[in-house]
Parts: sequence; C-alpha cells; structure tokens
Amino acid sequence: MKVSYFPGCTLKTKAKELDAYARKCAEVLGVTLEEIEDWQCCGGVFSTSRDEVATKLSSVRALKAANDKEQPLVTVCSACHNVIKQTNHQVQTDAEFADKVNRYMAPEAPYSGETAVYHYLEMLRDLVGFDKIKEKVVNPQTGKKIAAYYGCLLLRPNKVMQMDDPENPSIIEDFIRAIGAQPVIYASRNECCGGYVTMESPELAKKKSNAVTGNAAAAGAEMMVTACPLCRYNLVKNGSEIPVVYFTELLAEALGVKEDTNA
Amino acid sequence: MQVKEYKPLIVAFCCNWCSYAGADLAGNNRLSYPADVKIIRVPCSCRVNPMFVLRAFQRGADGVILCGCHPGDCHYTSGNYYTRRRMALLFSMLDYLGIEKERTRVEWVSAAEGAKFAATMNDFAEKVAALGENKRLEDLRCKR
Amino acid sequence: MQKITRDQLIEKAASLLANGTVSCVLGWQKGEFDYDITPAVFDTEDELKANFVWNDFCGANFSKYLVSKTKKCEGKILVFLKACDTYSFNQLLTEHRFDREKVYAVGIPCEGMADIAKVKAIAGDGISSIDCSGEKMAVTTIYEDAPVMIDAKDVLAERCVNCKSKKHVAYDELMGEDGDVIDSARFDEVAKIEAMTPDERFAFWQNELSRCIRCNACRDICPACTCEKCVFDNPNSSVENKSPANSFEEKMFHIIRAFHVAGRCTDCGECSRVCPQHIPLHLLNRKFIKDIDSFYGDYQAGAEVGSRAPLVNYTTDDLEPGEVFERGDN
Amino acid sequence: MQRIGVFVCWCGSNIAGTVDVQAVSDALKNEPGVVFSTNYQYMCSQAGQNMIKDAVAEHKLTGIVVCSCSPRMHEATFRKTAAAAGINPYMVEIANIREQCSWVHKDMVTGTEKAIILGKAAVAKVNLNTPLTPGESPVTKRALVIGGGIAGIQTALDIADAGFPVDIVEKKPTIGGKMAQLDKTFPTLDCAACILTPKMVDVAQNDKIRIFSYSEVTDVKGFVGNFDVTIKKHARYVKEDICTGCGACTEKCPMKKVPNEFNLGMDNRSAIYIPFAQAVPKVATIDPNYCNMLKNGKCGVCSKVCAAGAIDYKQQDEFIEEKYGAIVVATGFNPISMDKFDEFAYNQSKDVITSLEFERLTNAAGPTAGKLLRPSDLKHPHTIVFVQCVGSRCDACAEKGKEYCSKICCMYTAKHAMLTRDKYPDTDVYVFYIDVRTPGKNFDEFYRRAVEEYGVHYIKGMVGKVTPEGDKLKVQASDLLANKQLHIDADLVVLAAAIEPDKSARPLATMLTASMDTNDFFTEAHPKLRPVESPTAGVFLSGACQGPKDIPETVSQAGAAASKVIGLLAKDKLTGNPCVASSNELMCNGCSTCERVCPYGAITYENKEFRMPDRTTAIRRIAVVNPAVCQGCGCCTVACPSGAMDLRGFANSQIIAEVDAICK
Amino acid sequence: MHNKNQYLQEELLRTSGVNPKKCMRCGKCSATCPAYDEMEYHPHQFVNMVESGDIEPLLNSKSLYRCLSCFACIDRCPRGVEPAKLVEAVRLAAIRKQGANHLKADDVPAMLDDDIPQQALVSAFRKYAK
Repeated sequence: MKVSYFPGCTLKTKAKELDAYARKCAEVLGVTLEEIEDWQCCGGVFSTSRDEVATKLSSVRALKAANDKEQPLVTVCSACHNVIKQTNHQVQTDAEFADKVNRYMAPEAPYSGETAVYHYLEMLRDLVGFDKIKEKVVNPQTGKKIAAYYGCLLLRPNKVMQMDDPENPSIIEDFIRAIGAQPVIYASRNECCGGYVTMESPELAKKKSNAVTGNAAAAGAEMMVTACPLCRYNLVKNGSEIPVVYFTELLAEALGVKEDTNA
Repeated sequence: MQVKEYKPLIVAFCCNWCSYAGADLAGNNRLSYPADVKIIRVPCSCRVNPMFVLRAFQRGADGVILCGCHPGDCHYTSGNYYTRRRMALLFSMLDYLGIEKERTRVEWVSAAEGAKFAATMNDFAEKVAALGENKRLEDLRCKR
Repeated sequence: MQKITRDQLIEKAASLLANGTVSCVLGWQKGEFDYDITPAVFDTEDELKANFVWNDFCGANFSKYLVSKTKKCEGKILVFLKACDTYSFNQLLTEHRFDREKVYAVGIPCEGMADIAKVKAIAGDGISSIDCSGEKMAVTTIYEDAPVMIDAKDVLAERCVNCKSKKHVAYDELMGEDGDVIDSARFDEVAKIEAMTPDERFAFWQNELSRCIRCNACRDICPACTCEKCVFDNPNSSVENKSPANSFEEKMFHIIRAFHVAGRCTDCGECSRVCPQHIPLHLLNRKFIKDIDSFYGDYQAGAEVGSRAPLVNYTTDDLEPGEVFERGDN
Repeated sequence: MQRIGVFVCWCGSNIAGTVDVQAVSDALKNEPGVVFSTNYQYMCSQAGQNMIKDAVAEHKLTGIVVCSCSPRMHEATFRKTAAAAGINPYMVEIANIREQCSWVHKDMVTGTEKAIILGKAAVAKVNLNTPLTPGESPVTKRALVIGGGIAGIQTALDIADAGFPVDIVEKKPTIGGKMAQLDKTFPTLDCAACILTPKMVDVAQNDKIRIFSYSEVTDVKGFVGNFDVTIKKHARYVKEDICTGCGACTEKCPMKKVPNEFNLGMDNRSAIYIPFAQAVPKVATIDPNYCNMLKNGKCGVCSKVCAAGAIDYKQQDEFIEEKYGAIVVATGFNPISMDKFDEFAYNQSKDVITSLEFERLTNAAGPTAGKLLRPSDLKHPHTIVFVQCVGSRCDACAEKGKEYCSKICCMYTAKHAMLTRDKYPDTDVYVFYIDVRTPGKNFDEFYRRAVEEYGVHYIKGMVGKVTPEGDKLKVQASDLLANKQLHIDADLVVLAAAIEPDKSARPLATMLTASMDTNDFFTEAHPKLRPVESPTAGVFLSGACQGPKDIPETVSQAGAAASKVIGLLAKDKLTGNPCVASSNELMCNGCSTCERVCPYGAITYENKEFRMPDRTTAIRRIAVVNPAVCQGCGCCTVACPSGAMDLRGFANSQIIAEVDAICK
Repeated sequence: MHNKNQYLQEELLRTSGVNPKKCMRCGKCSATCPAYDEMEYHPHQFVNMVESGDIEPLLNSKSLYRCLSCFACIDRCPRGVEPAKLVEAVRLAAIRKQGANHLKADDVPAMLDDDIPQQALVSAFRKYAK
C-alpha cells in the first residue's frame, strides 16, 4: 500500500525520531510512505476564521498533491494532522473558501476536498489493522503500564476530526494493547497541556502540563505516549514525573526495529 | 370599437380543512381578490383527480389552482404529498404539450393564512389574465 | 435473425406439454402476412408445428393476455417472454392481475424486432413474403422476382434501437443467456421536445395528435391497461368519448391515457408499435418516466414484483409542482 | 329527478350589501331540478329554518341548497333542519356567498354574478346527491393498556372502575415501571413504594384487570372499537398460576452473579429471580441468558427446591390473540445513555452516577439498603456534585443529546439534594444549574426550601470536566454569577440525564399507525384540545410516551386517557362519517393501488365469485373499504386506475357537475 | 439599543460563523476552559459581549492571547455555539490593526530554549502576529 506522507517541519528538526520510527515501522507493516514533494509548513495551528485563506494554502497544496496521486494523505504530527484535516473540511463545506483557494493556486483541476486524511494512528487502525500489528510484534511490551496522551489536536473539533469518541477515546489504548502493553485510563488524556502558550505564558503551560502528568501518574501509569512534538516538549520541560515518548518509538521497539532506525 | 373586457375564469379546488378555511378567513378579514375565482370544496387536495383539472379547461377555465394544507399538516396526514406528486407530473406533462404553465398552480394555504389566500388568488388571476383566453386546451363546443 | 430458433421453442413447448407441466401454450402465429404476427393459444404439438411462428416480427408482448387466459385455461399456461415482456409480467403481478401459479414463464433471448414500416421503406409495398432465417432478411415483393436483402439492424424498431434491458426480470426457466440492463438513449427524443419553445411543442403535438382516429389500439395493446372497465368506456367517468370530436379530446385522451399508466408503464413500446397512425405515443409515456426518474429517483416499473410505484409513494421533501418548470428551464 | 329548494340568505346586510339576493334567488329558480327558490334575512334563524321546513313539506322537496355563509359555519345547522323536515341531511348543499363572495368583492354586479354561479354549482351538485347514512360499527368493550408503569396502572384502574375489562401488557416480569425504582417523590416526599405498591396490589386483585407481564404486543390489526391484537408472552420457565412467589428458588439458585437491572446493575441477582419484594405478579422468572439449566442442561436446583412444582424448563413463548375496543399507549421513558458525555467520566468512575442510580442508592430496598454510600468503596460521600441538564436542551448541531427540556430533573435534583442534607448534614451538596424550572404546585417552594432550609449550594453554571484522581472526583465548573471557575474535590457526582421515550415505542407506533415526533414521542391529536388522544382513532396516550412528565402530571393524563376510553367503550355502536370511499366491485381490478395510498389501512381485498357474461363464473380480487376506518380523504379515488373507487358526498360526478356549472 | 460596534460585530460573526443567539448561558465553555484563570474575560463572556456589541474591552484584553485553541469549548458546548471561533475572530480583529502584532520577532530569541519545537514558533506567529 502506498500513501502520501506529510512529515511537517518539526519532524524534520526537533522530532526527527518521531519521523524516523514512523518510516521504519511503516516499512515493516507493508506501507510505503511517499513524501510529498516540496511540501511546506502547515503553520502549526488552524485558523477557524473563514477569511483566513493564504495561511491554509500549504495544506491545500499537500492535499491536492495526494489527490493527484490518488492516495490518502498521512501525517504523524498531531498539529499537522489537525490543520490539514480542518483545512480539507473547510474546502468541502465552505464553497466560498474552496473557490478562493482554487483561484490562488490556479490548478489544472480544482481541488474540492476529495483526499482522505489519516493520522498515522488511524492508518494503523483503519488501513493496516491493529490485529496485523499484533501479528508483527516481535518484542511485546508486556507489563508496561502506559498512559495514552491524546491532547486536543487529535480529537477536536470532533465534528471535523472524527477520529474517535472525543470524550472517551480508545485508539491509542487499542494501539497500546496491540503492542502487548497495558493501557492506563485517566480523565486528563484529552485535556490540553497548554502547548500553544508555552512561549506566551510558561506558567499556564506548566500548570496544565502538571495536571495532565499528575493525573496519569496517579492512575498508575509508568510512561506516557503521545503523537505531538509540542505536547511532548511541554510535558517534559515542565517536569513530568514519568517519561513521555512518541508512540512510534514504542511501535518500533515492539516491531523490533528500534535499533536499526537511524533516529 | 367596443371590446368586451376579458375576464379570466379560474377554478380553485380547496381542501376543506386548511385552504377552504383560509379562504373563509380572507373573507372574514375582507381581503379582496377577483370574483373570477370560483372555489370548489373538496375534503382534501388529494381528492382532485387530474381529470377534474382537464375537465375545467375543457369547459372554458383559463386557470386551475389547487390549494391544500401545507406539507406535513394534512388533516389526513399524507394526502397533500400525493397531490404534490400527481400535480407535479400532470403540470409537467401539460407544459410538455405546450400548454402555458402559468395556467396551473398548486399552493399550500393554511387555515390561518387568509392573507396568503387572497394574495395567491390576486397573483394567479393576474398571471392568467395576462395570458389571455385559454386556447390550447379548449373545447369549442363548451365555450360560453 | 434471432439467436434462438423456432424449432428450439417448439421443442421446449412440446416437452412441457408432454410432461404435463403446462396444458396450453401462448405463442405467435402468422396472420394475413408474414410480418403480421398475432398471438394465439396452442394446445398440442401438432398445432405448434403447423402454426407457431418465431421471427423478427414477434414483437407482441404476451403479458397482458395472461390476465384473461389464466382465468380460462385449466392448468398452467406456457408463455414465452422476451426481456422487455418480463417487466410487464412483473408489473401485472404487482397489481395482482393474474395468478402466478397458473403460469410457466420461459424467458427467451431477443435480438430486437423489426419495424415493418422501415422494411417497406426499403423494399417497397406489395410484400409477399419475408424470410428471417438467414443472416439477412429476405423480402420478396409481388413486383420483383429476386428478394430484397435487408440487414436486420437497418429496420430495427425504435423501441429495440433504444432497448432498455436484455435482462429477464421474471421467468421459471431461461433459454439461452441472460443479458444486462442497458443504459439506453431512450430519453433523448423527450429531451429534444423539452428543449423546444412552448409554441413549438404545442405545434409538434398538435400535428401528431390530430392524426388520432381513436381506434383505441394503443389502449387495447397496453399491458398496463387491463382495467375491468376502462374510464373511456364508462359513461359516468366524464371522460368517455368514442371519437376525437375536436382537438381538446385528442389531447385529453392521450394525457389521461398516459397519466393512468404513469409509474406503471414499463416502456414496452407496444402503444407506438400498434398505432395505425404512427403517433409516437411512447414519447408521452417516456416523458412521465423521465420526470419520475429525475423528480423522485430512478424507478423502473416491473423491475421487482411488489415495488411501490412513485405515484403511490412520497417523501416529505418532494419537489413542489411549481418547481418542475424551474427545472425544465435550466 | 330531484325537487330542489333554494334558500338565499341576506345575512342582514352582510350578503345583501354586495349581492342582489333577489336576483340570485330568481336566477336559480330556472336551474334544473329547482322547484322553489326564495330569500330571507337570516336563514339560520329559527324563522329561517321554519321557512325551510315549511317549503320541504309544501313543495315535497328532496334536496336543499342554502346560499349563505361558509358551510364550516352553518352546514351542520341546515342538515339538522333538513333532518327535522324529514329529508336526509346529506341532501343539503351550501353555496358560500358570504366569506367567498360578498365579503371579498365590493361591486354589486360582479358579486351577484358570482353568487349565482356558486348557487348553480351547488344546485348541480345536489342534483347528484344521494341520501347517506353514517355507517355503524360495534365496539368491543375491552381496553388494552400497553405498559405497566404508573401511567398504565392508573389508566387500567380507572377503566376497570367504570366496569370495563382491561388488559395490561408489560414487557418486564413485573408491573410498576420507573416509579417502583424511585425512593421518595417530590414535592411531598412520600415514599414512592408506599403510594405505588397499593395500586399495584389493586391491579392484581381487580377482577376486571388481567396482567400480561413479561409480554409484548407483536401485531395490531383492525380499527377503533375493533382492534385485533397479538400479544407475545415470553416464556419465563415458571408456571405463573402455580408459583407462590416464596422465593426459595431465588435463594438456592447457584448462579448469583447476574447484574440486577432493578438496581441498575449496582448489585447482583440470581438467574431465577423476582425483581423486587412487591412485584406484581409475584412470581419468579428464569433469565435464559444466565440459567445453567437452560444453557447447557446442568443444574435444575430451582426445580428441586420448588415445593409447588412450578418450574418448567420446557415452557415456550405463547401468543395470545384478543379483541379490544381501545388501546392506551403507556410505554414510558428511560434515561439516555451517558456515552457521549464522558467529560463527566461516567464510564471512567463508578462514583459518577445518574439520578436514577442515586434513587436506588438512597432506597431502603436498594443495593446499600438505603445508606448513602458511594459505589466504588462503599464510603460515605462528604461532597456531592449534582449536574443538571446532561443531554437536555442541546442544539441539534451539537450532535448529541436532546433538544427538549426533560422537565423532571430540576425537581428530583432538589429532592435528592434536600434529602441528602436532611439525612447527612455533614455532606456538602452542590447543584450546578442552567435554569431552575419549577412550574408546578408547591414546586418552587420545595426548591427554595432546599436552598434556604437545607443549605444546598445552588450554583448557576455548568460542570465542564470531571477528573477522577485517587479517591476524589475533581470537578471543574463555572460559577457564572461569581464569574469564577470552581474546582471541587467531590466524592460523588450525580448526573441528571435527559430522558427519552422507551425504545419499544417506535415499532409500536408503526403497528398502531400512530404518529410520532422526531424525538419518538407520540404525537397527540391536538396539542391543546386533544392531548391524550393519538390522531389514530381509538389509540390513546398516557404518561411519558407523549412527552416528559412527572408523576402528578402522568397520573392526571392517565385518568384523562381512561375517561376518553370509557367514553368510547360506553357506546354500543360507533357512528362514522358517511362521506367515505366505496369501491364498485364490478369495475375493481383488485390491483392494490388504493390500499397503498390509504393512510388509515381502511382498504382490504377479498376474492369474490363473479358471473361472467358467458355464464361462467370467475374469482376476482376486489377492494373492500371499511367505512368505520375510512376518514373520507378521497386519495384512493384518484389512485384507482379504473375509477371503481368513488367518494360518497364528493363523488366524481358531483365534483364534475360543479366544475361544469362554474365553467358554463 | 444603539450598537456602535455594529459593523465590527457583523464582521466577527461572519468570519467566525458563530451565532451567539444560540447560547443559553449555561457556562459550560467557561467551565471546561483550561485557561480560565489566566483570562480576564472568559469564553462565555466573549459570546455574550460580542452579542451585545460590547467589543472594545475584548479587543484590548490579554485574554485574547491566553486561549489555548484546544477547542474543548467547541466540542462541549451543548448548543453548538463554538466560543473559541469567536475568541479567534476578536483576536484577528485586534492584531490585524497596523502595528498591533502581539508577538514581535525581536522578542522571540529570549523565549527559546534548545528543545523548543518549530511547531511552537510557527503557531505562535500564526496566532499572535499578522
């Protein structure tokens, strides 16, 4: 299976390991990630304002590129996924916006939101299947008590993201089970860590991070997994009691390819 | 030259529960509309057979309008939904045969819409009058 | 030339008669001329061998005959159904017009039927015989010794040119291979008329319908017109009339006829086939079918037994009668 | 030929002001069939009516045309006049020359012209009128109540009290419904069981009432006064008539780990069980999903310990067919699922519960024997947070919850809060509300007492997130009046879940051809004037199946529904509307087209033998209209391809005669 | 009541797509807001104040820059009002004014550390500068 892949700028710099593990694991699972040519930064945050057009063009270009190859578009970074998926939804539902972006880009054929956008986790669940992952695990993470940290970007707004039940999600927990570990359910897994104000208001970011990690630790977690570089940075910087790792790293470990990965 | 003023003849089929009551309300409120409009009371708009519409045209009507309860408000729950389909097809067929489409109409008028009834009849009568006499679907034997 | 042969059909009918499956056979028989084929009931193999016909002129749709024949015949009737006939067959079953138990239906393939008017246009009048058994149709006239050879494709009836389905939707037994529903261009002609101005449309139909002699052939052949008493024969119906006394009555008859079968008409084309005045009556029926498909979603009468016809159905958000014109203008 | 009398009314100057009434009566005198024509100041007055009666006698009239106000006004009056004069009331037609003529046209000439035409149309119609007699149908003097909660119980008791037999069909093994699960009732705080169980016993002991428990309605045919209903009685594997309800089997049953639905799964019951001590009928039921004997044939303990020999592992579902004159729907409600609202952590913590679960926790017969202990560790909660409007009043675009107000939550929450503070004064109780809605007798007073006398903290605002951490529930909420975000460490969170109609309601509505709204509440025939009747004749509504209701309101509606049923069953015969459809069997094709458009299911088909012209006979399928069910819309008449179907009072020929008269 | 900010109000409602009239004043947005304590005006106040045309105080408030864009208020609002979209609309109205950028490039270096992901930087510029 071939899919279009949008790594995003953080995965090219501060979160290289997230990217490297994702590529390696995809290989093992029989998925070819074809990186989109000349992709540009998604901007890191989606503007809900209907008159913000130019800032969303990079996302539309990526979507269009995937559509031209008739492939689904896969992202690993939660923020890129959120921005691209919301942009796609706006193209689908806001005719004025769709018209404007098509005028800007002047493509041969207009883009109207045909591309299916998957987060890497959704790709594992819906395109690969957790059962297949289970089969491929050579190094089950048995005994590890792992707390899934969703944050906000994967789940919300639910009307658009449609990844999982926004208040009681299970996709990462199912992933944790698939690699042989034990998920720890805690209420703050879908609460915001304050990542977006880590520069603007470090105190607020700290307070929110600590609430999340504290809740996970209190629930008995030994480790947290996340898909978002900003969440991870924020949780770690603000002194999480327990380690915070990318889900792809754990997956690589379970699939037995962590050591060969050039991260 | 003396020309007799042309007065259209309009037959309005009104369902007993909504539109006939709406016509009564127009009367109660003294909302005038042309005397060219003559109302026939039917229990439900779905009682109106396409043959009645054709019969009216044959006998010299210049316009035929059906009025019933608003969709969803039918006294018999679903009658007007059938009316809607029947008349949509009939009107489309008349249009296909080259009969002026302004001569036929279906309008939903509730018992509370006296003003709408009068306004509808004024508008319809005006449109029909503008077309002049019904020539394309007339039966000369029946002409006054 | 038809793929299936007369002999195969006779053999099938004879064996079904012999083993008692059926007690009589509804089939085609030669009329005054070779192209003038009429329906007939056969009781024995001998009768079949003597008079049964199967060629490019066997257009007659037998479904309608089942309404009366099943009431009269003891035991089962064998009926041969072309793909288009099976739709009428199902539609009549939907309307409980005959007892399915009394029929043994054999689906037969059809390569399309010929239009005698088109044959005459090529071969001329005075046809004495037509032989459809070869690759080409051999038409002999009283004026020439050598037969005129005609390619069947060139004389295909309009309804067969625009054949909507080679798929049999009902049968007890199928001879030959079943075909598919065809994406035909049967609505093109309707669309052409729709595209005219109202005045042109009026003139077009005035010209066509004024030829009507009210022979009632269109009604009598129509498999949807099986009423115990037709409104046109009922003095209390207000539309009874015997002759098209004036232009209104021509139109009224045809509007009402088409409306009565709207949603039930399978578009078998028999009305136009039998019209002695060559009025394109199917264009009225197809207008309703086209409208129904576009207003309420695709519907093929007779495709399934028991389906709910569009005129006895509704949705709460159907389009308003006034909107049909807006659509037409676009 | 008819002998028609025409009576033109002046209506004072209402008609005579714009219409030359004399000209009208003169013009109509010459119409076919008219033998007498006159005009008078007020035709509807006693004198006017006497004039009609006299004319009928004098001119041997067979039909009457009154040119007057709208038939919606005085048609009934003139029909009575006709009947009094000895002619059939349906031989009267009204020409509406007031509302549709004199009041809308100002010019005397056009007004008079139109009045004459309308009069001619009426005359043309009367010429074709035939005397009509309303059909009659017998009434089966037995009522069916579907649902055995307080609504069904009250309706059944009231109907039985009037002397009519009633059957209650209840899908659970016992009647009692939601009210049996409640602890106390607002605003008086009587114990629910104390007021409900005597009524349940009354039902059991009333010889007019039969209870079909553990049963459901599977088919309804027929019409008002004459319903044929099929009831499926599920096998309970216990002979109801023999079981004494001693409970020995439930004690000895080795399978004790079945979630107890009566306590909403907060404790367990055995596989053979009696739902609760006061169950009616008090007989045991075997749960086939858990019974080892039924599942794999290994056990049989209950059969051994049953002294009465009531256990029957081979029992089968039973179908009962019964006739009823009236059907009352009392299918009740359920709290909605909390799955879509997990910001409140209902699925994550046992200590986040719904209000109905709270009822069980405080009930003496509940899982904690009435002590308020939280489910996770059975400790006494010291801080309780109540959240109102969970899933109620949601906008459709939020794609979860219900758009309506569930109506009962404000009051039961006040009750819970008050009772908690009363029993456990050391407990802090917070109630988060959007609005407190207390319209009802003594309701607001009750709520104020909770605040003022019992010290419940009512906070205007909403809870945004509940985070279970350690043994606490961290509640994050807003206090809109203080403009603060609150963080409360609670021990127990109680959610006032929205209520919705029971899932059985929709299939039932289909069977009954009764209509429902988009929320699956049954619709009433008229929201104000006929609130306990469904638009389908003979089907009545009781309780929360029609909309959210508290107990007092439910009981009132139950009584109202019962009185409507009694009114129906008290009649020996039902008189119908004579203007109904009928099919000419000689012309009928039996094609089923009419049946498909009939909204009332009034048309059936039968095979009938006909003599053919050639002296043979043939069986033909023909349509038969049930005049008691037909409401006279006429839809079938147009659908009928052959014109066999016609409508009495509005026949094809009559309408065409009107068209012709108008277009002449 | 005369509304002197009518033009701005219409602009905010149009760009955000929010209909504040749907709000039933339950306060769930503010109950769920993770940045509540840092805000002078809270999500429900944004909705109510924009509805009443009282927009100036919002334009000048630091609250605009405390919204985490976590969309919790959007998902949990029972009326589908979507307050965060309104907060963003007001924020854009503020920073789109000439020289009104809340985040200036010169201030950035002081905020950085070795590990900060690009995502934090680009999103801050998107949110706080034009």
